[in-house]
Amino acid sequence: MGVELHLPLIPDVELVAAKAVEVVGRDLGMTPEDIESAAVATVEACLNALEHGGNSKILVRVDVVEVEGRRFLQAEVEDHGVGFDPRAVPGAGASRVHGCAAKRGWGLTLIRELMDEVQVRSRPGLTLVTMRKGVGEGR
Amino acid sequence: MGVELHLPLIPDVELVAAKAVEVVGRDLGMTPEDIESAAVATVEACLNALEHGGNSKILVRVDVVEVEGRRFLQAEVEDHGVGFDPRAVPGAGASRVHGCAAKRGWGLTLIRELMDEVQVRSRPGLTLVTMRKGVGEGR
Amino acid sequence: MEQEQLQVSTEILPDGVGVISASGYINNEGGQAVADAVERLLEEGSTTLLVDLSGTRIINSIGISILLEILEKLLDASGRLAFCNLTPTIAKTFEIMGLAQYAGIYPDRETALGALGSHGGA
Amino acid sequence: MEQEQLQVSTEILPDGVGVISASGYINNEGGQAVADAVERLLEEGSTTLLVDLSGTRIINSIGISILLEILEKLLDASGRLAFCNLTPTIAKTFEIMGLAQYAGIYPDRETALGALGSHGGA
Ligand SMILES: Nc1ncnc2c1ncn2[C@@H]1O[C@H](COP(=O)(O)OP(=O)(O)O)[C@@H](O)[C@H]1O
Ligand SMILES: Nc1ncnc2c1ncn2[C@@H]1O[C@H](COP(=O)(O)OP(=O)(O)O)[C@@H](O)[C@H]1O
Repeated sequence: MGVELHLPLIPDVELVAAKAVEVVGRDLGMTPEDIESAAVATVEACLNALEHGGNSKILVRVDVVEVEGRRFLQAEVEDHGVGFDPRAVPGAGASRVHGCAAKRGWGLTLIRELMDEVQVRSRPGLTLVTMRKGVGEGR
Repeated sequence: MGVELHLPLIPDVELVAAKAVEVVGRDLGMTPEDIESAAVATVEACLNALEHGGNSKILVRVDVVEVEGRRFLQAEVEDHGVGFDPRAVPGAGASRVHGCAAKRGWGLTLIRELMDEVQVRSRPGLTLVTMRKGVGEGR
Repeated sequence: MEQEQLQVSTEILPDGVGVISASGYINNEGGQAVADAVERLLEEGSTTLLVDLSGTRIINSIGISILLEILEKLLDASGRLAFCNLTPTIAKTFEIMGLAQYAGIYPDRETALGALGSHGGA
Repeated sequence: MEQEQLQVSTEILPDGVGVISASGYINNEGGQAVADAVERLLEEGSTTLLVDLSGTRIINSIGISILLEILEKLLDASGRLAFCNLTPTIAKTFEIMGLAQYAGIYPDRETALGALGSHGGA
């Protein structure tokens, strides 16, 4: 019985997904910090999906799942764009402000750092990012 | 290309719909006041749908529509509960604080006052509230 | 983010006026939190009360109904209630629901306190 | 409601430190608004700057990238940049993205101003 959102490409529409994460997270009794981390990660996944998803709406699902006896808030972001090879994306390394600073390319890195479990599946026409944040545990 | 939300009955989930109205209204260049009015009306419609919608999710769509050359933000809230006869609902009259004050029953009245056009269609299994707020006009 | 979670704080001014600042979503819980603050101030002897809603952008009819109930209770105790810093939409909702008939609505805190004081404070 | 729309205000303290208060969503526009404020203060001769993010709960990597760019520009002008009142998640994001390596991160405004002052102000 989660929340399901179909979002078109309009400015700040990712905030609707952030609000859904917040509402579900609060209902689960998560800490404000964990809720915020999950919201920021979800925002990043939405921005990628909106940027690369072509003209079709993106789909966001926010649910509670139980995996091996542990409860997670799960956010899934799905787009129907060209897709990509997640293994071919270089992790954004230590940032260097001077010289060749990595100014972009932080989305997936942030998602992995802010969430507990992340899975990226992608092929042409279907990219699905599944992110989980444990309920009732600090990081 | 509007926003579509499927919302389960969890506390404050109506805020996700309010955020969708806010994002779409801002994209349309509506005034903060008109956006807020549309958001509060949408919240009321969601609360009714969540309260009377049985166990199934409610559906919220936020779109831009053009009617007779005029643009509107349109919010639709749909539930699949028992339904009701909208004409049989007495308009909440002038509130009387002492005596038989109307403490509840304000939802539909507020929706009608805050939006420019409201249509309520209901039969067992399908209630659809369609609300429109003009773009680019104060009230 | 968490900005819609209601936050309520209270103080009693030197002239006895009780001020309740509430920001966030005034739903049933939010309305109840304001009502609880009113009760506390009443118990402390403050019967002239001002609710400052700066920071509140979104409300629902259930929350406002709870404010109507507490207003009734306050009037029964010969008290007075005023509101300030309402958004236009919230002010309109207060009008529609009749709250504005029994409680003063002022643009800001200074105006409200001036009006409450000049008509006899606590 | 509108609480996520970025609001930026600036002031220059008597000792020359420029303070930028930003609340709302730091996306590309929000990051640009902060960057513009930094530029304005630089032009006014303030090279020691503090960005106070109380009221900001949500950010994105594009907005933070813009802050990284402006930081680079400020360092080139031999200036200094500090941040205060970050939520834990925003602080963590600043760490990950390397902003924390080049800018001081302080819990609140007092601590930040103390640290900036003691290492030489404007
Ligand atoms: N949903 C997606 N569809 C297609 N390509 C994607 C998607 N998400 C990420 N990518 C690819 O992975 C790269 C890195 O993404 P990310 O780490 O989020 O950084 P950024 O989007 O800031 O460049 C992107 O530049 C893009 O090429
Ligand atoms: N979505 C709905 N499904 C079924 N009945 C509804 C629905 N919306 C409203 N109603 C009926 O109309 C009545 C009046 O609704 P409303 O004006 O919103 O006031 P309230 O919900 O506060 O009682 C409700 O009490 C309910 O009986």
